[in-house]
Amino acid sequence: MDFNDTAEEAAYREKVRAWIAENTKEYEGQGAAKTNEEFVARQKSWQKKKYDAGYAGITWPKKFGGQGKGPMESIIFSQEEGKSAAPTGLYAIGLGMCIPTVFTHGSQEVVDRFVPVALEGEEIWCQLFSEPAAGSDLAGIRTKAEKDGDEWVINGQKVWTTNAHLCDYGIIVTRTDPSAPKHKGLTMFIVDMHSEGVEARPLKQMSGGSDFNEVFFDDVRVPDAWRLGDEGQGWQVALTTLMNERLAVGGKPRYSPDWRALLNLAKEIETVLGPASEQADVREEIAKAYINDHGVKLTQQRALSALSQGKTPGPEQSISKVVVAKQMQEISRIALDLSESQGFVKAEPGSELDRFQSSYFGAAGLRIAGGTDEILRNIIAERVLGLPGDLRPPKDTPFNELKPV
Amino acid sequence: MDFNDTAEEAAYREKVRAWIAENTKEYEGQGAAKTNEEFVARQKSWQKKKYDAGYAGITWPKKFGGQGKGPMESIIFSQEEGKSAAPTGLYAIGLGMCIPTVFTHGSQEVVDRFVPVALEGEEIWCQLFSEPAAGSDLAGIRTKAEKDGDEWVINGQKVWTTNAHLCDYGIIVTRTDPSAPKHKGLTMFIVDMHSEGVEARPLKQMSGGSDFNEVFFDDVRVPDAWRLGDEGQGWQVALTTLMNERLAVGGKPRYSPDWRALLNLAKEIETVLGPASEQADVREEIAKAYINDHGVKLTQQRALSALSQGKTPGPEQSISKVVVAKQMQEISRIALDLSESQGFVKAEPGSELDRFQSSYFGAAGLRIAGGTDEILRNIIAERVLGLPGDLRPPKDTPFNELKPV
Amino acid sequence: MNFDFSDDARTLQDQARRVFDETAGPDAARAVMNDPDKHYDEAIWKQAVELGLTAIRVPEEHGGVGLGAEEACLIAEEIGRGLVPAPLISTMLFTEALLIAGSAEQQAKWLPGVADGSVIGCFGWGEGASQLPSSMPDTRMAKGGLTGTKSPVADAPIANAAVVSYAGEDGPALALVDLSRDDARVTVVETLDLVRPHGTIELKGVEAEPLGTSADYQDFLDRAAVLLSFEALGTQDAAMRMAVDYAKERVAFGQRIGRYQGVKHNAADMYVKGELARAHAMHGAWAFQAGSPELRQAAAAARTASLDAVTYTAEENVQMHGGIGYTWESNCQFYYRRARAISAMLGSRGFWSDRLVRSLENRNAEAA
Amino acid sequence: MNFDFSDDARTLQDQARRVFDETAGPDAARAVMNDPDKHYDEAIWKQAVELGLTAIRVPEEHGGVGLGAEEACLIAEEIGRGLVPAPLISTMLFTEALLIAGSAEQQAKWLPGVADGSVIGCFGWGEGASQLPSSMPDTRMAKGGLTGTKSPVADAPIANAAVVSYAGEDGPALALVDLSRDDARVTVVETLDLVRPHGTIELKGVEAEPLGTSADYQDFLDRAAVLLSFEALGTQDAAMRMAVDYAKERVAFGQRIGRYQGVKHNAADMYVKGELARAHAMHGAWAFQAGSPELRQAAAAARTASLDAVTYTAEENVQMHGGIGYTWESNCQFYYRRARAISAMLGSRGFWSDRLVRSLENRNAEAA
Repeated sequence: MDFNDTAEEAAYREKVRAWIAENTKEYEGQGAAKTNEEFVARQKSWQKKKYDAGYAGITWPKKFGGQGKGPMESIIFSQEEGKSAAPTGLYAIGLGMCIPTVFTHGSQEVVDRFVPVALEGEEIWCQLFSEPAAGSDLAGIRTKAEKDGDEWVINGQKVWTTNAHLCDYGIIVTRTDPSAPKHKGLTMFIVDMHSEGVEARPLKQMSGGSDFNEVFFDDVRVPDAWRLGDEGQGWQVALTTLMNERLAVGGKPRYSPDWRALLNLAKEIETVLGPASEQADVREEIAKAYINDHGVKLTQQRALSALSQGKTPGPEQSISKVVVAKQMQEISRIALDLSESQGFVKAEPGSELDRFQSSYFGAAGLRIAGGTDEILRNIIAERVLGLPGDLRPPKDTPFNELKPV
Repeated sequence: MDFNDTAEEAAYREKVRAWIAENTKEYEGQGAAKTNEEFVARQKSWQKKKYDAGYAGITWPKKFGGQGKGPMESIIFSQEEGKSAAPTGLYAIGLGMCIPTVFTHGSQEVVDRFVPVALEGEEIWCQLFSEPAAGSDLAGIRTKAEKDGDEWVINGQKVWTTNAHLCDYGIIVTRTDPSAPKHKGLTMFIVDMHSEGVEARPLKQMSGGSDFNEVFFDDVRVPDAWRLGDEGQGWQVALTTLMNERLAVGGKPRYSPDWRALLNLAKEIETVLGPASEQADVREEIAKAYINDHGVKLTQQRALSALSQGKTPGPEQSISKVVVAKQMQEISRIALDLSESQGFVKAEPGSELDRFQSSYFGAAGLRIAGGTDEILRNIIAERVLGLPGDLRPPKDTPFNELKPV
Repeated sequence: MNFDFSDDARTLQDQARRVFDETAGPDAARAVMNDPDKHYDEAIWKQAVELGLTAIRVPEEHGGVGLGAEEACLIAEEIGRGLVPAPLISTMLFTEALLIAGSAEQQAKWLPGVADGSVIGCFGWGEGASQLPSSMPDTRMAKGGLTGTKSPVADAPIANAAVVSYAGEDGPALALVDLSRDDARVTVVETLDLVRPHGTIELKGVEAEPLGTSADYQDFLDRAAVLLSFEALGTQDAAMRMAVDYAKERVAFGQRIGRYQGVKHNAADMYVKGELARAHAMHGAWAFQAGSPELRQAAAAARTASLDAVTYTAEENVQMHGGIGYTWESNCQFYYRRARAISAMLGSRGFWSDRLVRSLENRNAEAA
Repeated sequence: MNFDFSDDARTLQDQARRVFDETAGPDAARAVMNDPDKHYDEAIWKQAVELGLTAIRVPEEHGGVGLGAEEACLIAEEIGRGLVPAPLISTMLFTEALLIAGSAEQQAKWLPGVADGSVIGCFGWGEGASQLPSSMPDTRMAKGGLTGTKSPVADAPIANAAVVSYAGEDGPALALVDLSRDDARVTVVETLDLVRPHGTIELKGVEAEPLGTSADYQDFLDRAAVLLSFEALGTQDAAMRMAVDYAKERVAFGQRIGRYQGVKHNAADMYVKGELARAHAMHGAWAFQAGSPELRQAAAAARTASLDAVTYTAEENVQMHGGIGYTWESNCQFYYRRARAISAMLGSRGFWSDRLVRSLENRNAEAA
């Protein structure tokens, strides 16, 4: 057991740290981007640099333009990148989830057309899965694709699409055979987000922010050549994407306050008995926050160790989000309560209190996004502990004859 | 809104208080009974006195020997009885649940034979419902009754029967038609607990106590005249019994410690920061205990008010046990933790710590008895809030063709 | 024993509920939120005044109907249920302060206006981070002039007068300030609740009258806690109904989500927390009405339990709705935000659970 | 980075598990419980000694195999999983105390016996209600004689020697007592755990040797906390498996109860608590092994999280079994009782969560 880098890991870290330091100078001291164009331009320039220097697609197979390295290298790069001024985020979904699906299930032609350009950062991708009536139950989607000669015509609505308004292409799950059972009538495609009939509208959240979009499809045409996997195999293809998602998500949002933030806040709050940080109930909450937050971090390190030894980390990873989101809501509420009436007044942007206020709203969303607490508990119980699934209506009923009970 | 007795209530209270004071003198200062015989003899003598004085079956219709009074009188009597030295408890199930079922569903003959003797206290009753494979799912019972001329022959096993070893008669749910659907093949009977083939064995609990029995039936014969309700109507009859149970249970066991016990314990525990009762985390637990315990008490008073105004208290009553049992487990664990290593040493019988230790074990049972926390939450969600039932296998399958999924 | 509200009180409650069902609710709240110039819905305020809701506690001699705590509590519940975007709760608290501690002159000056709707009142205790309702405020009185800053004060931007806490001789006490005075400066302050307006009242030697003793202040806290508990219960019940209704309709994996125990048990927990809080709040209403010494503990229990119930329900209402519940368009946000507002109105959970235990200790010591 | 146990350590763990699977477990625990004359299972003790389990941490020069913390932790986990009715954990703690703080002579005197199984050791810190592992004990040393009462001490009735805490010069410290001395009086004390024997050690000027400094005592607490966390995790995992197995088979309302989300989510919560605790315990094992200054916080986090996990799981295991789980015949009671024993062994949850925050504060202050 050893928390430190091995000699090879240390050497790799040294190398990337130097390269990142050198190449992120131009981003230092830049404020937040003022326009979408500026935001995209910065991200593109950084992705291009990584691509040119051989730091894009670190774990991808070499034949798809990747570096063919292990997860540990990828993590080391991300850690160092995270400490720098590098503008990141826009490619997480495209390169983390969409393109791996494309190179796993797309034709050679499609791979040649899309993968290198995406890795270089020239084209930005989004994932079009959730629908208003199909969130947790992804296989319940209704967006239709109908064949018309060599093309497919897509009609329907997607929702919770990250950055759809900035994207060039997306991968979309559609229903191509409504008379087949639910999981068997689905097909996945690549769709050009600039096509006629595609409209992305920002979706305002409870928090006031708009990190997601609704995307409407009105007679949008895609060539059959852009199909991912066989007709009717959309569910299997989507699972590939989601498998990659599971590895990508789970951590705590960067802005979310941890035990240290609560400790610091409590130290400043004077009570009749001295600082709030000395009170047993507050200390208990600080301890809980550490146990949850740091426990999740350690659990992720366990998974990473397994990965780097060539083992597959199990759905044990699912514990991450179920712990983190609720913890974030609790710690934020506690901080607001401790701050008494001041906790209710809209805080100075960027202040500690502001982080707690944002997190109190953000957490309500995080408990839902990417699988609700309830779905994640089901996954743990069924896949890890082997408990039987919820009793459900028959699986082989044609989708268009399903009647909810 | 008025928490005080009305003039009539006050007068009734005055009257029963005086009578109880006069008539319980002989029980004062008696220790716990040393033998079963002594225990039963005391209880019988008290029940007989109540019967003779017109205080037995206070809410029962007069035609069954009751007093035909309202629930408020009954509660007032119980409150005053509870403050006295009166030996109570043995008749709670028989007169609270069994005999009301007998006089609602039994033939005139059966009513004449059993009801007055039971009310006088001469014969003691138990309720034979649960089975090893049928707890929450009562309709899943397997104890068979087969017709043989004018008699029925019972074979099977019951469990969790209170005081079976002291009882003279019981009401029993049996399966008389295994080829009918689950809820339709049941029939209820009166059974003589002294019959040949009945064996009651004490069932030792995790706590070490033995408050319940397992009861085995081996070719036990009961006359058809002792049937309660029609053949195949056992489920409906059992519901009458359970409805009475719902009114009877739900409170906190008398021995269970409340907020006051935790406060007193914490006051005696010295920490570096003064008494534990001054620490914010302990105070929070005391507050929680008060809110739960006293909240349940107040909720019961609301139900009682409704009852006494001729309204039916709803399944709102179900909140009682779901709150009380868990609260009892928590408060006990917290008290044991606060007592540190001493909380782990078997305490002096009768001490405050002993109550917490017993309650820590008792609570684990209370969370299950008379409906688990899970079943009670289902009841609240379905009957009070109107949510749909759990998805279940088809209801009309014959019992003997049911295959668990 | 009769542990239930009187039929008269229930009838009044039903009237209020019918009116608010039609005019208030999340849609009315959204309209106020969306209009930056609108601090409240004047039509609803007028309607409530016509219904006599501001007059219920005002004695007949001052133009009111002189009803008791029961009626006030049930009206507070309906205001909470309807997220009513009008300064009714604030005015109720203002009224109670005058009833407990106001002199005959003070009552005669302000209460008729409350009853006829021409006076909007508000109440302010907060002064900054970590202050509790029992802390000695920084706001001081000297030579009839009050100096200090009270913030956030609900409805201050639209109120004619304020009752505020200040440093009395032997503890915090109440003072009455006419907000129409030129030197009483009220500025709008943005809070997490986007519907109910809040303000900062800045006082620099502003003429103000003391309102009773510091004991009166403590009694006022108890009454305010009971009223706010009923508001919280109304809000909690509305959020729970919203969640339950959705769970009956939303389908996932072929069945209505309300069939899943994961959802069902969550709904049951909402109900259990709500009923426990309701029992304590009713106890508080009785003690308030009867002038019982149990009021201190009943009020603290009601406040603690009702904050737990409304907070839990507001949070889990979003959760039960899934993604749609997290959108701006969903009404979930109103309950989520209002739960914070109710908490900020009078000291948060920790203060009240501690006050509860203190009063239990006193009771225990007396019993011993 | 490699955040996993070595293959060698895992192999040793597998061996121990195989042996305990056959010989220990609830049945063996029940046999000891049912026999009033039996304090432990001597056959299992012998087998464990033969397997080298008492020798793993003993240096080779004293007849042991001189392995590290990783191995000790994994063995502790198996002891917990098997509810092993033999004084292995006590002897492990005794060994660690000697390793941290024992002089060359003390080690030479006792460790060979530990390695060959002829010495059973125990550790006692408790003295009465409300005392914490960090409190100054009443037990005092004067002129080489120790006076005081330590109780309850796990395995004291069968131990040859004890390490106990006493009032050192600048805080609690450890002392070593030979229990075979006539004047060291050990009486059996009944506890909530009916399997593991506990005793009261009464000392009236009994000759005893100081064992290191009070700093050593604090380090010892950390190591003991890590070892006991692994014991707790083993016990927790066994209880969880028992619950899950039952949920897969028990049928109610026509389906296996494991299908209900009410049951399923409860099982998931057991797992989540267990995994969080495991991550912290592994962090503790690493810090123990590496001699890292992070040990203080890692040990406290491991202890707090593992007590939460084992307590929750032991309680909910009964609940998931329903009525049958509450019977004497069910094995649920062993886990329910053992969770209390593990807690009593070294100060309960509150002490450790406070110690965790104290160490986080120190770390935070250093970072600033």
